[in-house]
Amino acid sequence: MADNKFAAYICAGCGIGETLDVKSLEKIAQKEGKMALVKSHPFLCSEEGVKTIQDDIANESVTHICIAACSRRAKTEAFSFPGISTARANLREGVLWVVAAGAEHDEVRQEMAEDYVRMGCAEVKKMILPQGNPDKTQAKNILVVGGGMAGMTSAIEAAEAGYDVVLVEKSGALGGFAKQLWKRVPFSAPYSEAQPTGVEELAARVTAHPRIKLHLNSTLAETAGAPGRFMIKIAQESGGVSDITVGAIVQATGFTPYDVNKLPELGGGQPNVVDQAGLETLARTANGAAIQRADGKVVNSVIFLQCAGQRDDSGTHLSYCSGHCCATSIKQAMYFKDANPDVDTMILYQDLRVPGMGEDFYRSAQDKGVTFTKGKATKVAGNGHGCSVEFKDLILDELTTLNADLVVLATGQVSNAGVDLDKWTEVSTAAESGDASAKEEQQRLRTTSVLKMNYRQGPDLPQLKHGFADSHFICFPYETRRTGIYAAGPTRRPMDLDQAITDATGAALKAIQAVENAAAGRASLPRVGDLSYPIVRLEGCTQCKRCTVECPFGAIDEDERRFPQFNEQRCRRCGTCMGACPVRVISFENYSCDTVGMQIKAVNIPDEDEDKPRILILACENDAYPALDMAGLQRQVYSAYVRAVPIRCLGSVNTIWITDALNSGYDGVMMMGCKRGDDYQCHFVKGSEMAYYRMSKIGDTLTQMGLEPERVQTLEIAITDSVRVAGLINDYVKQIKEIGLSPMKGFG
Amino acid sequence: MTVPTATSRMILVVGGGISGITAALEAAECGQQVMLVEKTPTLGGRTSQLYRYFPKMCHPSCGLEINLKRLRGNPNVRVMTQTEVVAVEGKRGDYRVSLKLTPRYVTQNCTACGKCAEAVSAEIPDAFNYGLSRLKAAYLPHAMAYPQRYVIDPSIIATAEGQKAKAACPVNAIDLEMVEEQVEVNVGAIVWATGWRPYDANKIQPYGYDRFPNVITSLEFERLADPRGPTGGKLLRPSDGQPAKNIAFIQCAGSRDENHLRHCSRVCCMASLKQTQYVREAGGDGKSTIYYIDIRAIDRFEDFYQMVQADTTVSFVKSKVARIALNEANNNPILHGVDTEGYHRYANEHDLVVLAVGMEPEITGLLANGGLRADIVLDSSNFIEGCAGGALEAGMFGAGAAASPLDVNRSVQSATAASLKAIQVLHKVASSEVV
Amino acid sequence: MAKKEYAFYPGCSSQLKASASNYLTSVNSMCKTLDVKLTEIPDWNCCSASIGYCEGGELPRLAINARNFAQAETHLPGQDIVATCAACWLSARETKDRLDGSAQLMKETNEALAAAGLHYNAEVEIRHMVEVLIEDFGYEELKKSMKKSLEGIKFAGYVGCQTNRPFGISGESFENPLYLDKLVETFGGEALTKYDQKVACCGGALAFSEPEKSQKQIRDIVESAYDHGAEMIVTPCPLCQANVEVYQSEINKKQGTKFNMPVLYYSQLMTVAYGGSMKDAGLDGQLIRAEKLEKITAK
Amino acid sequence: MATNLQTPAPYHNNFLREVEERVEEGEWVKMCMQCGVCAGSCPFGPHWEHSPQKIFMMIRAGKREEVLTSDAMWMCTSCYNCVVRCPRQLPITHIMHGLASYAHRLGLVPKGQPTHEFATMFWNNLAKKGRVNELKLTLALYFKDGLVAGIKTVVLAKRLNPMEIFGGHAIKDLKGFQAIIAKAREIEDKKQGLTG
Repeated sequence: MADNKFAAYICAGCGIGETLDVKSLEKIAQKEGKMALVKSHPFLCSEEGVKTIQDDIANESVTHICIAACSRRAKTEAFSFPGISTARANLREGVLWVVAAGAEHDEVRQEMAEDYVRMGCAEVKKMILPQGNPDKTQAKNILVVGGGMAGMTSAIEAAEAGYDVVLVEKSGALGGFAKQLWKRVPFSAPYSEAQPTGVEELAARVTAHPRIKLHLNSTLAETAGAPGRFMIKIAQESGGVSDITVGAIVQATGFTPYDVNKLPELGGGQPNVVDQAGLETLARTANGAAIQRADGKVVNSVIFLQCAGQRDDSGTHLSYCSGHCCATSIKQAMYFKDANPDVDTMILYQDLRVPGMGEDFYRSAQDKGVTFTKGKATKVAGNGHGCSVEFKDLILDELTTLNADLVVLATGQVSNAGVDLDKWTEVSTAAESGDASAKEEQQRLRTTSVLKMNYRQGPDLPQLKHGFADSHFICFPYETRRTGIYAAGPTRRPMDLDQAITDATGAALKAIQAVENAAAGRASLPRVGDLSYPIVRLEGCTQCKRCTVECPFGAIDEDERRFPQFNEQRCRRCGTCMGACPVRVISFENYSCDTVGMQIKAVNIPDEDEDKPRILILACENDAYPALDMAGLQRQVYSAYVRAVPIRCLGSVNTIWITDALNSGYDGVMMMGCKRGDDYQCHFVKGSEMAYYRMSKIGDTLTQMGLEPERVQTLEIAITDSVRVAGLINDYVKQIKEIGLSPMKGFG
Repeated sequence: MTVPTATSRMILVVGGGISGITAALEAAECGQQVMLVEKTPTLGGRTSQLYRYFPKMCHPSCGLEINLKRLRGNPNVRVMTQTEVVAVEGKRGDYRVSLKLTPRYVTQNCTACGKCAEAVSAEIPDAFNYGLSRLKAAYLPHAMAYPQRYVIDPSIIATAEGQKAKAACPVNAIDLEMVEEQVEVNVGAIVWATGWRPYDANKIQPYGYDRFPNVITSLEFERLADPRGPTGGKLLRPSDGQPAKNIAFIQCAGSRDENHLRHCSRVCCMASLKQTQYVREAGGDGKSTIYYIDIRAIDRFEDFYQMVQADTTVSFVKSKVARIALNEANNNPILHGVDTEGYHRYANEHDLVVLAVGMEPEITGLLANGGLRADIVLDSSNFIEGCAGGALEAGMFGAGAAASPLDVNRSVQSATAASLKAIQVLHKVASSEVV
Repeated sequence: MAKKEYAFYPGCSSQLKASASNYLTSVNSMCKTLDVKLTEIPDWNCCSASIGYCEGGELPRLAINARNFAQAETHLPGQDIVATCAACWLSARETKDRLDGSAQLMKETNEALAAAGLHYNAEVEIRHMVEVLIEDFGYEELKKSMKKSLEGIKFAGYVGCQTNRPFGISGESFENPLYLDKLVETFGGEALTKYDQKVACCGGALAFSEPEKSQKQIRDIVESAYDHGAEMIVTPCPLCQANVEVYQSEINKKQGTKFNMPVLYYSQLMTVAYGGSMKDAGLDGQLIRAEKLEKITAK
Repeated sequence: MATNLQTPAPYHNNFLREVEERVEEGEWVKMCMQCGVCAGSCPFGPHWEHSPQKIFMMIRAGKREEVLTSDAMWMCTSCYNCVVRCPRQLPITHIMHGLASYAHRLGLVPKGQPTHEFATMFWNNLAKKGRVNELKLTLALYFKDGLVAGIKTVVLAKRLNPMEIFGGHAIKDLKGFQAIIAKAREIEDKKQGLTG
C-alpha cells in the first residue's frame, strides 16, 4: 500500500478548542499517529472546513483520514468522503460532554482526548477501502414457492415491477386455501358483507403474465447457492427435474388447519361437526341457497365455537390465537343469515377479536341477527338429529346445554414452514456421530422440508415460535435469518387474506431488494449497503468449524475438506465468524482483528503509581455506543478512565482483544451488548449470547494471568440506557479501584 | 433552504414516522429516488415516543437507530422536515405537489452544541413528552432527533430571546430572517404515511381526563416509563409526584364506541398489557388492573397475554368503566362500573388511571390544506383506503397507521407493500409495460 | 331588540296553581324583562312524562305529544314550541325525533290524530327555555338587563337529567355541563367549580313508588352541595326542584340530617337580578326560603 | 311468523324475535356487545337484580319468563345515563320502558310492583282530563299505601291549590284527546298481535 496517504483533522469547534489542548492533539496525531498531514480547524463540519479536507484529497492525494471531532454518529453527511477510508475520534460526545467540568479534571480529560486521537489514527492505519464482493451475481429473477393467495400476490407484484418470476406450486392448480372459500371477509368500507375471494381473477392474471413462469405439480428438490445465484432443482410430480438459477426466494407455502380429530371433546370427527374449512365446502355446495349438512339435512341452527384447540394453556393444543377466526365465523354465520334470516346462528366466544374495521363487520352480523355469547364450550356430543353443546355462559354465569343442527369449530392455522431447525441440528449432530437411526430420521426430515436448502444450518427457514417462520424484529418484519429468502402469508404468522396480501407484496419488494443488493455486492439489513465482506486466509485455517457453526445466518458452508466456504451474498457482516476464529484468519477490509486490536494497543497506559486506571469499553455500535453518545448529549458525567471502541456486534469480539488489553495493562474491560435470551435484541441474533459464552471460558485465562475475573464484565445495554450506562461505568471504576490496578502494567 | 429538484421518476413519501421512513428506505434500497417529507422538525414519529414494544419489551429507538443509519448512508433519499403537502395535481406517474416549508430558523451549520438553549430562558411545552414537561424555546426535539439540529420556536423569533439565541451561536447557524416557503415538486407516485394521533381524551367526558389530574393517556404513560422522559422513568402521579402503586388501565378509551371512534384501534390491548410490565418492573408493590371488553391479543401476542394473566400483580375486570369520580381528599380516581362476568358492581379507587386511547388517522392537515385529493378514498373512520379507480390505476397509496389502525410491525409491512406499489408506477410509466 | 314570540308549553306542574307555579311566575317576569312573548299552546295536553310508558305504550304517548305539535302548528304557525319543564321538553323532543325519523310511526301517529281531526306536519321545532336564553340571547345579551348582582351567594348548579340527557343543551357535555354555572356567574353569583352531583339523578320519576331509593339520591345531591359550600341549589327542572326541595324535611326527620338548602329555578335568579320583587320571582312559594335572595329583592 | 311464545328454546332466536317485533325499540337488543357500561351508569343499579345488559343477554338466551317478570325495568328513573354512554348507542331507557309496558300488557308484572302501580295511575289520571292533577295523584297514593309525600307542605306553600280536588285542570277537547289515544292504542295492539 505504498500510495496510501494518511491525514488527521482535528476540530476545535463545539468548545473543543476552549477545553482541550488542540496543539498537543495535533502533535500526537503527527508523532504517534504517524499521520502525514495534520490540520486543525475551528469549525471542521462547516462547508469551508470540509473543503480543506476535500482539497487535500484532491491535491495531496490523501486516501485515509482520521477526523477528531464529534461522534461517528454526528455530521455523517458532512464527513462522508466517497473512496476514502475514514475513522472518527470522538472528542465531543466521548470526552467533552461526559468528563466532569473544572480544571481539576483537565489532565485526565486531555489524556482521554489524546488516547482517542491515537486510537483513531491507529484504526485508520489498518483500514482498507471495501471494494465490494468481487463475484457479482447476475440473477435478478425471483422464485415464489406456493401458488396460494400470498404466493400469487408476491409473483404478480414482483412481475408488475418488472422482475421475472418463477412460481412453483405443489398442486395441479393455483389458488391454494383461498380457492376452498365460498367468500372472504371484506377488506374495504363498508365492511358489512362477505365478498367474492377474487382468487380466480388473480390466478388468471398470474397465468397470463408474460414475466411469470408457472411450475404446477412441482416442488423443490434442492436449494443451493446464495442471493443472486440460488441454484434450484424443481422436481415435477411426473419425475422430471429442471435446474434454474434465481436471485431471491419468497416462501408462501401457507398453512394447514389444525386437525379437528384432535378435539374429540368438542365433537371433532363427528358427522355434524365441521371445521371452518368444512363449512366453506358446505357453503360452496349450497352456492347461496340454504346450507345443508353432509347428510342433506337443511341446517336450521348452527353454533360456532371460537378458539377450538387454540389459546390453549394446557399444552395440549395450539397456545396461540390465529387471529382471523372470529371474523371468519362472523362471515360464515352470515352465509346462513343471508340465505335464510330464520336460521339460528350463535357464535360462542371468549374474546371477540375483530380488530380495526372488523368492528363494523361484527356490527353488521349482529344487525343480521347473528347472536354472540361470551362463554366457553365444555362438551359437544352428537345426538340423533344434531349436536348438543354444553357450555358456560360467562355473562349469565351458568352452565347450559343446547341443541343445534350443526357445530362449526374455529380451529387454528398450523404453518407449513417445513423442518424445525432445532430438531434438525439435534438429529444431524447425532447423525454425524454415526447414529444410524438419526441418519434415517435426518433423511425423513429432509423429505418433509419445503426448500431443501443444502445450508449447513439446515434445509428450511429458521422458525421463530410455534412453527412460524416469522421475523424476530418489530421494526423489521422482513429481517430474515436466511438472506434473500422471505416468508410470506400464514407460513410466517397466522393471518387472514387481507394481511397475507399485504405481507406478500412486502415480501416481493424485499426479494427485489435482495437481488439488487447481491448484484451490487452490498449487505442487506441491518448493515445495509456495507461493501465489506469476510475474507479468510485459508492457509491459516485449522478447520475447527467454529465459524460455520456459529454464523447466525448460515452463510458459511464447509467443503469436503471441512474448510469454510463463505457465501458472501448470504453474509450480513456481523463478524461473528471473526470473533469465533481462534487463529484470527477471518477479517473484513475495514473491520478486523487489527483495526480494533491496534486501537486497544494505541491507548497510553499510565504507570501503576499514577493511580489512573484504564478501562476498555467494547460497545455494540447499534445500542450501547449510541447510549454512550446520548449520555454525552444529556451531559451525563462518567469517568475519564474509560476508552470506548464501537464494534459491529459483541459476537465479533475476538478473545485476543481482551487478553491483549489485559496483557498491556488495562485494568478492566466492559463489554456492552444487547439483551440476550428468548427476547434477544441483537440484530445478529446471538452476538450477545456468544460473547457471554466466550467470556465464561476466559475465566481460566484470567486466573493464569493472575487476574481477578471481575476485570472482564459483560453487560446488556439498551439504547435507552444513557443514564444507566454512565452509572455502570462509574460503579465499575470504583470497583476496579477497590480491586486495585492491574499488575500487568509495564509488561505489555 | 435549498430544495432538491424532484422528477416524475421520484417517489414522494409523506410522513417521517416509522412507516414513512420504511417506505422511503425500502424504495431507495431498490435503487429508486425518494423524497421524504415530514411536517415536524424531526423524523421518528409516534414510535420514537414509545418506551418499549410488545411483546419483546425491546426499544423502538433501537430500530430508529438502524433506520437513521440506513438513511445517512443512502443518497437516494432526500429528507425535508417541517414540510407539509398543501396541494397535489396531475395524475399517476406525473404529480405536481406543492410543499409548504415552515422555517426552523437554524441552518445546516448547526452542530447541536446546545449554546442557544443555554442562552435562552423562555420555555415551551415539550411536545415529545406530550407537554408533561417543558423545554427551552431553542431546542433539540429529542435525543435521537434527525436531522440533529436545533429548532428555534416561532414564539421567540421577534423577541430579545431570539436575539440571545442568535448571539449565543458560535457557528452563526441561527437565521431569524427565515420565512415560510412554498415549492412545487414533480413526482411519479405518492405514499401517504401520515400516521395517527391519539384520540382526544377530553372528549371521553365520563372519564374526566380534563377534570382529574391522575387520569392520563397511555401515550403519556409511555413517557413516564421512559428513563429519558419527564420523570426519569419513574411512574409518578401528576397530582403530587408520588409513585403510582395501584394503576387502572381502561381499554377502548374512545375505540369501539360510536360516540367516538367506530373502529377498534387494535394496539391498545397489547399496549396496556405491556404497560402492566412497566408497573411490575418499577418494583415496589405496584399493582395493575385492566378493565376491558375483549382482550385482543392476536396471534403469538396471546403468549404475552397468558404471561400477564399469570402475573400476580395484574388483575382483569371484564367491564367498560361507566364513569370516574374523584376522591377529593387524595385526588384518587374512583372507577364505577359492573364486572359483566356474572354481574358484580364495583367502585374501585386507584391512584392513577391510564386511558388506552384509540388511534385516529392523522389526515386532518391534509384535508384542511387541500393536500388530500378527492380521488383518495377514506373508510368510515377516515383511514386512507387508496385511490379511486381501482388498484391498477392508482398512483397514491396509504401506508401504516394512516391506512389502518395497525401495530408497528404491521405498519412496516404495510409501508413496505406501499413502497412496491409506488415502484410499480414508476416502472410502468418508464417502460410503458402494460399488463 | 325585537320582540321574540314562542308557542309556550307550560306543562302540568308549571301551570297555574300547580307544584311548580313559582317556576311559571318567575319565567313570566323574566320574559317580560327580555321582551319575550309566550303564547300558551291552545288546549295543550300532558306529555305523559317518562312514567307514562307503562299503560301508555309507545304510539299513544307519541300521539298525545303530536297533538300538542298539531295544535301549535295550526294556531301559532311559525313559532317554536318552548317548554319550561324538562320532562315536557324531553317527551316532545323525543316524539319529534322519532316521528321525523320514521315514516311508519309518522303515518300511524297522524292516523291517530285524525280521530280528533288533527294533523302534524313536522314543521314545528321543540326547545327548552334554557336554549332560548343561551341560543337566542346569549350570556352577554342576558346580562344587559341586569339591575342587581347576585354577588356573595354561592350556588350549586344542579343540572340533573332531562335537560342534559340524551339531548342536552348544545355545546355542553353530559357529564359536566356548565350553562347553569355560566348563568350564575353572568349575574354576579358564585358557582361551585366542583359539584360532583351536578348531573346526578334525583330519582324524581320514582319519588312516589321507591321513596327510600330516590331520597338516597336527594340526600347525596344536597349533602354534596353543602360539602362544597353552596348556599343555594339552582336547577332548570321542576321535578328536580320539587323533589330536592320537598323531601329535605322528610330526610331530616328520617335520618336526623339538618338540611335546609333552598332550591331555586334559574328563572328566579334572573328575575331577582332583573330587579323583580319577591313575588315576581315566586320566592314566596319556596318551602325553604331563600333569604339571601329575598334580601337582594328588598334592596 | 310462527313464534312460539310459550316455550322459547334456550339461545334460539324466538324470544329475541318476539322482543324485536313487540317491544318498543326492541330491534336494538341484538346490537348489545355486553360491555356493561349501562349497568355501571344506572343510579338505581344497586337496587335491581338484572342490569340492562344482562336483561339483553337473557333475552338472547330465551329467558322469557325471567325477563318479563323482572323488576329491573321498573327501576328505571329515565335518567338516560346509559343511553348517552352506550358505545353502540342503544336507546336503553326506551327498551326498558318498552319491556315494562310489554310485561304489563301481558299481565306478567309481579303483584304490587309499586312503580307499576304508580305508572298506571299516572296514565289514568292524565287520560281522564288530558292533564295530570298532581293533588289527586298524590292523594290517591296517600290512600293507597299511606305515603306522605310532603304534599301538605306544598299546599301550605300555596303552590298547590287544594280547590284543585274539585274539578281542576282539564283540556277542552277531552273527547278528541281520548279518541286519539283509543285509535293509537288500537293500531299498536294490532302491531303487537295483542288484539283478541
